[in-house]
Amino acid sequence: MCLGIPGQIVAISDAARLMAVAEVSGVRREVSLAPVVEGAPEDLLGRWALIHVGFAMSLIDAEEAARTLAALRDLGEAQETLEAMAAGQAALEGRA
Amino acid sequence: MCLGIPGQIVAISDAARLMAVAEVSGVRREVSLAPVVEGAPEDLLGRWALIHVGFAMSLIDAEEAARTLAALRDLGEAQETLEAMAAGQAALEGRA
Amino acid sequence: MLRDTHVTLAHGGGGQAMRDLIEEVFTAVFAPPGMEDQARLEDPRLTVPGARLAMTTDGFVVTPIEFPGGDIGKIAVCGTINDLAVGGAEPLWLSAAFIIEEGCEVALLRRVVASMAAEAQAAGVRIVTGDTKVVGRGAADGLFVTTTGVGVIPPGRDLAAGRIRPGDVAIVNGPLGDHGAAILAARGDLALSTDLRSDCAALGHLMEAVLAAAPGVRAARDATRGGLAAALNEMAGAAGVGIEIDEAVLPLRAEVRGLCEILGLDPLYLANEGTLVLFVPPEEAPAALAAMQARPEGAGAAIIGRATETRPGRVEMQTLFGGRRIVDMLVGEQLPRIC
Amino acid sequence: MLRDTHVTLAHGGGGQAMRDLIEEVFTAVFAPPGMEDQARLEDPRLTVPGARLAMTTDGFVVTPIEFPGGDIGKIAVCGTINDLAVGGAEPLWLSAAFIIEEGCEVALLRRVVASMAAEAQAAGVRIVTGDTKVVGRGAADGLFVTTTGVGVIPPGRDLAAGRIRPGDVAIVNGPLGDHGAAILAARGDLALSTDLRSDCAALGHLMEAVLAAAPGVRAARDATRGGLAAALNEMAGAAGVGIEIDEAVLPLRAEVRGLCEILGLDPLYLANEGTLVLFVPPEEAPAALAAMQARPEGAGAAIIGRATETRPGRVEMQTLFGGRRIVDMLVGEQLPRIC
Amino acid sequence: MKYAAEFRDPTAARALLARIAARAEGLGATRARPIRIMEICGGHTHAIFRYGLDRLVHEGIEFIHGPGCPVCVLPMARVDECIEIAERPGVIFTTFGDAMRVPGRRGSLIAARARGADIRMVYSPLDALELARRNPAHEVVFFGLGFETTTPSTALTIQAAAREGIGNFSVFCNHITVPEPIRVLLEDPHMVLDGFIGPGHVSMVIGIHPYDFIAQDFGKPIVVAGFEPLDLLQSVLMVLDQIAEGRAAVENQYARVVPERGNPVSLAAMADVYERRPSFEWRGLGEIDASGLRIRPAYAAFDAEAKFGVGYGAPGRPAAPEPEAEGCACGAVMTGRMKPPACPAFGRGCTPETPLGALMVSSEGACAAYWQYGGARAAAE
Amino acid sequence: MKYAAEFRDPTAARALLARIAARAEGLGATRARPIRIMEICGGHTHAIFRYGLDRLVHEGIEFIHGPGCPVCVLPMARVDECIEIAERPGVIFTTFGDAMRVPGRRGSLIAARARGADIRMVYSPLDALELARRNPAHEVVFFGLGFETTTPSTALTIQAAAREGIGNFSVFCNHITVPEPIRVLLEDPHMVLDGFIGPGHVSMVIGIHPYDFIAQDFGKPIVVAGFEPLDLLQSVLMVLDQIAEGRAAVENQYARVVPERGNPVSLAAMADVYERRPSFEWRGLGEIDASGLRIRPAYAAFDAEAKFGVGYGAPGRPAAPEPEAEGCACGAVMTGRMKPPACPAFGRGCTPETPLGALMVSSEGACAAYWQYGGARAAAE
Ligand code: SF4
Ligand code: SF4
Ligand SMILES: [Mg+2]
Ligand SMILES: [Mg+2]
Ligand SMILES: [Mg+2]
Ligand SMILES: [Mg+2]
Ligand SMILES: [Mg+2]
Ligand SMILES: [Mg+2]
Ligand SMILES: [Mg+2]
Ligand SMILES: [Mg+2]
Ligand SMILES: [Mg+2]
Ligand SMILES: [Mg+2]
Repeated sequence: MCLGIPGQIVAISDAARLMAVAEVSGVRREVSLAPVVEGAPEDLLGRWALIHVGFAMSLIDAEEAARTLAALRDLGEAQETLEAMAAGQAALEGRA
Repeated sequence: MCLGIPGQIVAISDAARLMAVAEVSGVRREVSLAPVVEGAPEDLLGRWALIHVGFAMSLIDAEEAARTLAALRDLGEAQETLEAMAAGQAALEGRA
Repeated sequence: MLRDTHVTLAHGGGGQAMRDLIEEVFTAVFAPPGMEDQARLEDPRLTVPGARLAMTTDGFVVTPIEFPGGDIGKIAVCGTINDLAVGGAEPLWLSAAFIIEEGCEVALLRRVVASMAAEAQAAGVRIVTGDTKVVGRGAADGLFVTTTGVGVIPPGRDLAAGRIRPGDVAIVNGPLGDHGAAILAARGDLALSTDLRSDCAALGHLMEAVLAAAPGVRAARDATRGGLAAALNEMAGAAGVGIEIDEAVLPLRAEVRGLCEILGLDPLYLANEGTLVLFVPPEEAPAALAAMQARPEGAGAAIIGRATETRPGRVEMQTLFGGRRIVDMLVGEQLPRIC
Repeated sequence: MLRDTHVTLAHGGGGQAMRDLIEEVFTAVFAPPGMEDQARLEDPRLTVPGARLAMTTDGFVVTPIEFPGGDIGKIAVCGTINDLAVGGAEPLWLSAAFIIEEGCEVALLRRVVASMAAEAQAAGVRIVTGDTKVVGRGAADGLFVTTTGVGVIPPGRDLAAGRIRPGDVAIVNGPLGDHGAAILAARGDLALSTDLRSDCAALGHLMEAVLAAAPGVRAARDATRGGLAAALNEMAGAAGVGIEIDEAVLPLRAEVRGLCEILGLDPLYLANEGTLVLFVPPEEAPAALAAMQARPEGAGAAIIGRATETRPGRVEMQTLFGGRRIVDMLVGEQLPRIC
Repeated sequence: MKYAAEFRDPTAARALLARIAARAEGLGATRARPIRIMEICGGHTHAIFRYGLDRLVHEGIEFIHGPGCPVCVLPMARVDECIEIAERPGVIFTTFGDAMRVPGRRGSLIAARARGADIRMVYSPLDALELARRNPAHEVVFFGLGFETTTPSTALTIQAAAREGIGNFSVFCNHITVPEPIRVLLEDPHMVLDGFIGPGHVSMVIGIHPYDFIAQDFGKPIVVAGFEPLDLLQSVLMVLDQIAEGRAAVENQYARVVPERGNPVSLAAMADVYERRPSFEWRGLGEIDASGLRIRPAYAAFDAEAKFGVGYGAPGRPAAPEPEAEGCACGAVMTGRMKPPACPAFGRGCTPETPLGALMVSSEGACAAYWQYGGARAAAE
Repeated sequence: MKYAAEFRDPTAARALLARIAARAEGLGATRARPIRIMEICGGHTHAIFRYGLDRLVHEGIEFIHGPGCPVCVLPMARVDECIEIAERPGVIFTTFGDAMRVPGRRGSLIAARARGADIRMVYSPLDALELARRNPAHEVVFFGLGFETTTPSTALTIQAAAREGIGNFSVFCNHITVPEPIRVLLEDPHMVLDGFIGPGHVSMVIGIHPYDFIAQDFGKPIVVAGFEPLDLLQSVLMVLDQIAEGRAAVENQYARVVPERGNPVSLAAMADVYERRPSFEWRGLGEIDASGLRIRPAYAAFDAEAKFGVGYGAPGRPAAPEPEAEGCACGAVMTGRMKPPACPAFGRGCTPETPLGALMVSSEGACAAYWQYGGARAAAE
């Protein structure tokens, strides 16, 4: 399933071999930064990456994530308004 | 302790490789006849040999064994006579 | 006198070495009554008219032998106490049989034995008889412990899965999957590290407290191997009811969730060693929940669902996302899914 | 439905495969009472005033799993019955916990289980609860079985090694070392073949017959690991008496002698699985011996020695050759001596 | 869990479901004449069932479960070869847990382990390499399995082994690529698909352009999607939008993870270590041209096929692909022509305990997912 | 048991004991000034204690237990080398059970097995060779241990391996010879021995003439004896007869098994496979010239010392023999100058469970035999 999971780079364990510690909900695992490192490995501390089979395969683009989420949130808010309206309507009808 | 034990050759298991079955009190084990075979392995069927670490190391010389035993038996009989005499003597003395 | 630092086959051979091992490592700590081949026991509760004797056994094979939150000895005592307790029995006596791999550290054995003795004492149970066997290197995985428990079920008490009725409320005493997740991480072959600890605990006192507060408890199970899913399926099958649980209220630690995401596992199937699920009539549910929450081993207790009339024998879950799915028995072993 | 011919880890994983294995292989044959996590038991003998409960456990790890004269299941049932019986207890119930190595044949499990059920039935004992665990290939040696027995000691009965007095007569129920010798040969790594069969047998009925004929029996032990030597040393130590046995009257099969000669072993240290040694006051010795000899599992019974006042705690043997030697506990394991 | 929990919000889901329903209605989709969207990736299939999306979306939307589970499509012959290698004395055979249950002619890796082969589950090819460092007297073989998502990790591991000169490590390479089977599906005259959900984790490596042919050559919309339920629903909506607007394009719903051109380091490592095989067998689909990778001769020292003389080209290896098991309808299910419960074997001869076909093997196979989450049995009741 | 039980008849024993007593009296032997007869062989030591002969013979006869237990005299360094070999990956190390408990500097083979080494007990070197046939991926090493009785079996096994071309079998050779240490004992100025019981099973291979020097050069009687109690008593009597008659000859009590010139096949195999080492270390006795055998270069492929680079001449091997353990009196006991219970360590620091010296290691060691059969403790009570 190409199981990939967002994890945060919390430590550099072996800079020469580009190895770091990634954390997912408190679970830590050593991963290779090879696919995502460009400058010094330390620069990635605190960054989130998509972790797959022990490699940080892709850095997560926080802005893109926020953009997608914002769109979804807008949808959700619109939906809540709709639902509230529907509930109000139903209540009115029930009272009638 | 160079544990060696008299066993009887009861079967030839692999004539080409000089392997036979030796039996000690009903316990059977494959042994090599290499040290003791001269003619055909089958000639040794029924013979007794000194068995050590899976080899028939020496054929037992039945005549020599009988000779040693006879000497020991003679000693034993002499001893029994002596013991009987001693017992008789003791009995006589006890009665006295 | 036992001089060896590691167990050898001699310690299982029936000779002096074995006697030394047994006397110094085991009986010195367990202090069983007498030194005959069998313990000889009496308890007034057993002779009360209508009382029944309860007996259960489990083998324990956990790897690693010591892990965050416990060790094989602690599980061996707790697991068997729990199997008695979930039937409403008051645990009285345990036996403990050890199968030890040649090369096992004597110091490890001492730690395991101390852990068993402490756990038994805390639970008010005596380890009355035992056995040790030593097998050659490679013929066992360090140490296996089999415990058997004998307890007494007071007259009139009858917990049984078959008694669960539609409408009964399902309660667990704490977070799910801690043991399975902690063990998986502790094993090290997946190189995952966490702060998780096994939930390993004896639940005899908890069960007594719940039964005092909610005498109508229908049935209880400890959700060990196969996790909550196995316990619920077994109960649904035995009672001929459906069971519905709600994903949103399942108590789950963040790290257990994380580990499951990383390895493609389902926490409903992770093993527990100190987690029970019980069914109570709805009117007693608040009392049962409160009685649990009043004890440390029930601090995380939660109502997680209920028995239903629909789909007898089936367990279903309302997903967080608003869908429904069947929670079946595990097929085969749960394997990490990665690629 | 169980389709596999070999056990895999899935059969221990807590899911459907495990349920199938347990139901089809174990509970279908043992037919335990109920399917809760613990057996719930009653027996009128337990509530007789003065009756005591006896409890004992043993792990069984024999290699090979099946051997001439028995299998691990038969020993697991007989051994635990015997540990109850030698204390004067009437065996009532057994638990059985299986630790199974991945790859174990299901057909082998079925044979072992059938053998246990048959042996238990013949002995009048019920297997009331059990457990199965599966461990990875290489983490166990095929199959381990741990049984725990519960029995009842009738009021007034008190067999204990500490009760042996100087002058008491030592009796064994049959030839020594058959099990140890048969197993050694059956293992095959020394490439020895014999017609020997293990003496594996349940001795509950034998003990009842002896106790009926000779109620003054002081103590009994089954001479398992460590052989007759271990049992006698243990008894001499507990009673503070000397024990003297006579090599000339020890029941020993020719093949056991032969195997011991070949491998430099001492038959006094070979294991038995259906051989007990008991001490009776001299006046009851003929009755005890006759009661044994009247049963098939005591047909080879013999008086082998007696307790003495001299050298308390020490076991000595009058040798065939007229000398005397100390029969000590085994030091370490008994290893073949060859070179 | 950051970047995961946020994408599971039920309120947003309801909104997406409402928009999807509206679009479906607008397009005239009905249960009898649905819009068929293939999620290519097994991970997506799994998420659809785990969250019950198939039952939540408008009844005019039908999910067709594609061939994107590398475990499901692994052919018998390759499993047999795994076991052949694993049973060699001195070999430690390492694999992801996913592959343990896949049946070969001589049973699965689980069965081989039960027979005594030293087979270990690892989380990463790096763990296999570490085993090789620690067991110099053994040959450690890693079962390289997976699509483009996983392929770079194996390539990077082989490069590391070569750099360190580790002589007792090799990879049994079964890496396959996503675009080729999609082309095969699209070329099928019985093709019934209206659009695709693209595997986001594959695109995080290869980017989105390898799918251009789907839109350009076959005129079908494709949206590269993330794995959370909102990702999937949003992607479904994006596909429907394209259909409604008469467009066919490659769109990227998963921009937080997927760069348009993929990951250059991973692509370089793959190009360095692997070359395309002329063809590779897929369970249920047969041989597909240029759909598999093999290790280049320069890295032959790390190629288990070369080291052990097994695999394509080995003497005695049957040339033709394994025929599908009798009564197995995997091909029809995988190409969207049949739903799993319609297969005559489903739940009878074929269950996750005793899988007959590819799609029952992995929990990401469509049939297994139907089974596990009760879609089928609940429907049957 | 034929050829065994007959030689255990108590009546004949009483007769022999009476004759021995008469001879001892005639020679004026007393407990304080005994006639000291060394049984060279550990098998004889064992039989003496098993049947209680030491307590049955006239008090003027004292058995001195010689160095003829190959297990007792195995030096620490060789045990260490066994373990070094056994711990190599891929090695199956095979040995007679006898050697399992002998302590080296890193503990015994039992301890090494408990630490994980693959060490197996066999009954015959042929069984080790069979293991090699069945485990072609492993190197099977046989621990060749013993005197001339056992040496031919190892030689014949090596010849068989060479004939069959079995490449994964080798022998770690520790075979030693009986005559050389006897000469060392006899050359000792503190020597107190009056005669010898010769090891019958050694002579069944080498015949009786290798002992000629004992009679001819040192004027001591020696009788080659069988292993049953009557054999031993008869041999004692024959030694006493020689003393009484003022003779010193090599006599053969064990003619049913021992041919005067030994076994030609065995002698030829030994000559083919082995050559003498310049010297070899004996525990408790130190280095003895020409007392050990090694595998000839022609059979180097079967020589574990050559294959693994261990043993005499290996880099880093200490040249000097191991000093005796602190407080150990084995040298004095083995040369007949001290009885085991007189050793300050006996039963205190040194027991069969935790042997300090060589003679407590094997149940054929004098100290172990004293301990096991209670001679010492019974005497102490
Ligand atoms: S049910 Fe089995 S045989 Fe049928 S399509 Fe699914 S996997 Fe293939
Ligand atoms: S008691 Fe121990 S130290 Fe003393 S001589 Fe005997 S073996 Fe050596
Ligand atoms: Mg239980
Ligand atoms: Mg349990
Ligand atoms: Mg339970
Ligand atoms: Mg026991
Ligand atoms: Mg819990
Ligand atoms: Mg017991
Ligand atoms: Mg027992
Ligand atoms: Mg017992
Ligand atoms: Mg259980
Ligand atoms: Mg018997």
